[in-house]
Amino acid sequence: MKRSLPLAMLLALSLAPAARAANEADYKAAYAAAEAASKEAAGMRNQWTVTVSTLAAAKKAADGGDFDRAVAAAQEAEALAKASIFQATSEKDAWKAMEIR
Amino acid sequence: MTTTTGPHPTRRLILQGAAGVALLGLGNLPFGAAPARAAANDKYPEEAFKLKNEADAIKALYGKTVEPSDKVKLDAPEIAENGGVVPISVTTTLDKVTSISFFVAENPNALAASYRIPDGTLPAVANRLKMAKTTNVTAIVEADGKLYSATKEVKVTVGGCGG
Amino acid sequence: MASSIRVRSTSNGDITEVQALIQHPMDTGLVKDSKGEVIPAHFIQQLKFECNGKDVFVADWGTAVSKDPYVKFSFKGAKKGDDLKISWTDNKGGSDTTTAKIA
Amino acid sequence: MKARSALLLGSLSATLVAFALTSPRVIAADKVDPVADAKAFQNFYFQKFPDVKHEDFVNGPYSMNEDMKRQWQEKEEFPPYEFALDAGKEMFATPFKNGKTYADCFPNGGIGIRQNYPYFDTKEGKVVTLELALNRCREANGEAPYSYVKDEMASLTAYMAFTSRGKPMDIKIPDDPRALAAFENGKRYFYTRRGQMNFSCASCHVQSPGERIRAEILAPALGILNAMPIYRSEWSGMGTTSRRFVTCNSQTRAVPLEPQADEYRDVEYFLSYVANGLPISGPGARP
Repeated sequence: MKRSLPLAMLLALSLAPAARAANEADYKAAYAAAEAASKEAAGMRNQWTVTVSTLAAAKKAADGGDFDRAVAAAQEAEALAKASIFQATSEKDAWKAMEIR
Repeated sequence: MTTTTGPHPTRRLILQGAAGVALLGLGNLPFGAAPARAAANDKYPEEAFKLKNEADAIKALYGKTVEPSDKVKLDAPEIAENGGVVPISVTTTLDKVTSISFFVAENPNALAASYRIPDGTLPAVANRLKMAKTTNVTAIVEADGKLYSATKEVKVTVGGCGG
Repeated sequence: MASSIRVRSTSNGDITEVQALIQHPMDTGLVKDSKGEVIPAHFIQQLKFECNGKDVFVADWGTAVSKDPYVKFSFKGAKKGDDLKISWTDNKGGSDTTTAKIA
Repeated sequence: MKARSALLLGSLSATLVAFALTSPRVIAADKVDPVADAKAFQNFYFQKFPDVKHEDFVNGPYSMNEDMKRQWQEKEEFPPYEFALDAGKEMFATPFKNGKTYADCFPNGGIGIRQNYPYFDTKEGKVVTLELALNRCREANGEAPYSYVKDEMASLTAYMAFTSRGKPMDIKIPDDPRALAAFENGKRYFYTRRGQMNFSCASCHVQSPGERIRAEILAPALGILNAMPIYRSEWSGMGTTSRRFVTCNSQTRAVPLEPQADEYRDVEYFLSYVANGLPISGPGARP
């Protein structure tokens, strides 16, 4: 599956309503939330590669001073991390449905 | 290549020792009574291998025109299992064959391999070639000074589901 | 020294079938390694098979020949026990040679 | 809301595929019954592919597609793993600095025993794979362990697999609750969806073996480890079971675990046990 399709749709859904340009404080908060979710996903041994790369992209954008993109990327990373957590918890029992009996 | 932990006797020796091995009769002196029939010249066709386009490469290698012939049987997979290792072979019922070559049209350089078939060697070759993407593969047989060819399309793509 | 050339030559009647597998990276010079540097072209250019003092097969190879290249052909005029000499040279001046008995 | 949407996107295609599995699911009692599991697993494939000979399943994609099988047979005439095999044979006989060799670490001198790996070590209470046993043997003799995903480990396991070629897989589950738990954990891992693609091993190797994912044909899960280690044209090199698990994970965009993690050892235990009776065909050549 093309990487860009799900990400693009995801971005559209998670557009932050904030009108004014994001600043460093917004970025720090968004990044902290994303990092916490990512750590939790890793703790459940169900981290996604795209979470890690999007988190890195957020940091890179912030280092470059582009806080709008950095916040968007951090929020996206958080969404991905939460999705992987949701996946891990729901799969705890869901896997049995697939089992060959 | 392999990591250096625990020297790997065979490969290490090959990589280091290869240059040192004296090669008898290196170079392009045709020795032994090479038959008079005009085999493609003995030198490595450097130019032909550098050319991108198939028609130029054929001209550089043979300098003659080619005509397709059903006497040339080209065996190539419909869908390549992997573009890096594609088994390709050719056989022919033509007589007095002196050279067989393979061209992969869409590769960076069209000419892939060229084989000189001395008298007494059967006109058939099997080898494994690389293909950058879906492409036509052409085998050309030089028989009694004339060129005959066969062409097949091989579909090539990467494997796996994502990453 | 273990040679880079693995060869199988079997003769039945007058026809000898030869298969060879050669250990060589056959780098095209168009590929980058993990650090992003281009891996220089390193490929076998010529592979020669000689039997009873005569060339029985000569391969001129470009960069499109697979890694650890393989080739198969047959020729007439040799019998069991004859020596088949195989030698290759690559674009960096590397080379290797080996002699095998026809089975 | 955002979290769900991400998962929804990823799993949309997969859930459609899941609905294809219409056979009614009876939630089995919690008791783990490997013998029944293995029988059901094998019958699933024997019924789904009635004209594939049972022992052919170990040839993975080549048991599913004629054109691929022909390319494989042509490669098998002089297989690309030939060098790894020779290197493995030589390494296996080369003594360590202390004079011992691998033969001293393994039953029967390490020859013809691959079909019994992985086994459940009751002392350690965990599954021990062939790759783990090889590295432990090296460490016990003062040698540095090899990488689990690189050539040396692949060459060694290629040679050991070669000495067992044709022997039926023969994995035992001792009467030990921890062994049953390891088997169940392996089964859970095999059927659990992961990565943004939201695929489990079963999504590809149970629901769609024989189908194409771009250039490749999906192998059936039955006997999928019998050909390990494999020379993959894609890697233009050898790959161990560990390397295969790690790369499969990254393809579904799941961050891989470290090689020889418990989950990988258990899923290898599960997959090998349910393939009991099918011949070892390693080392293998694959796309």
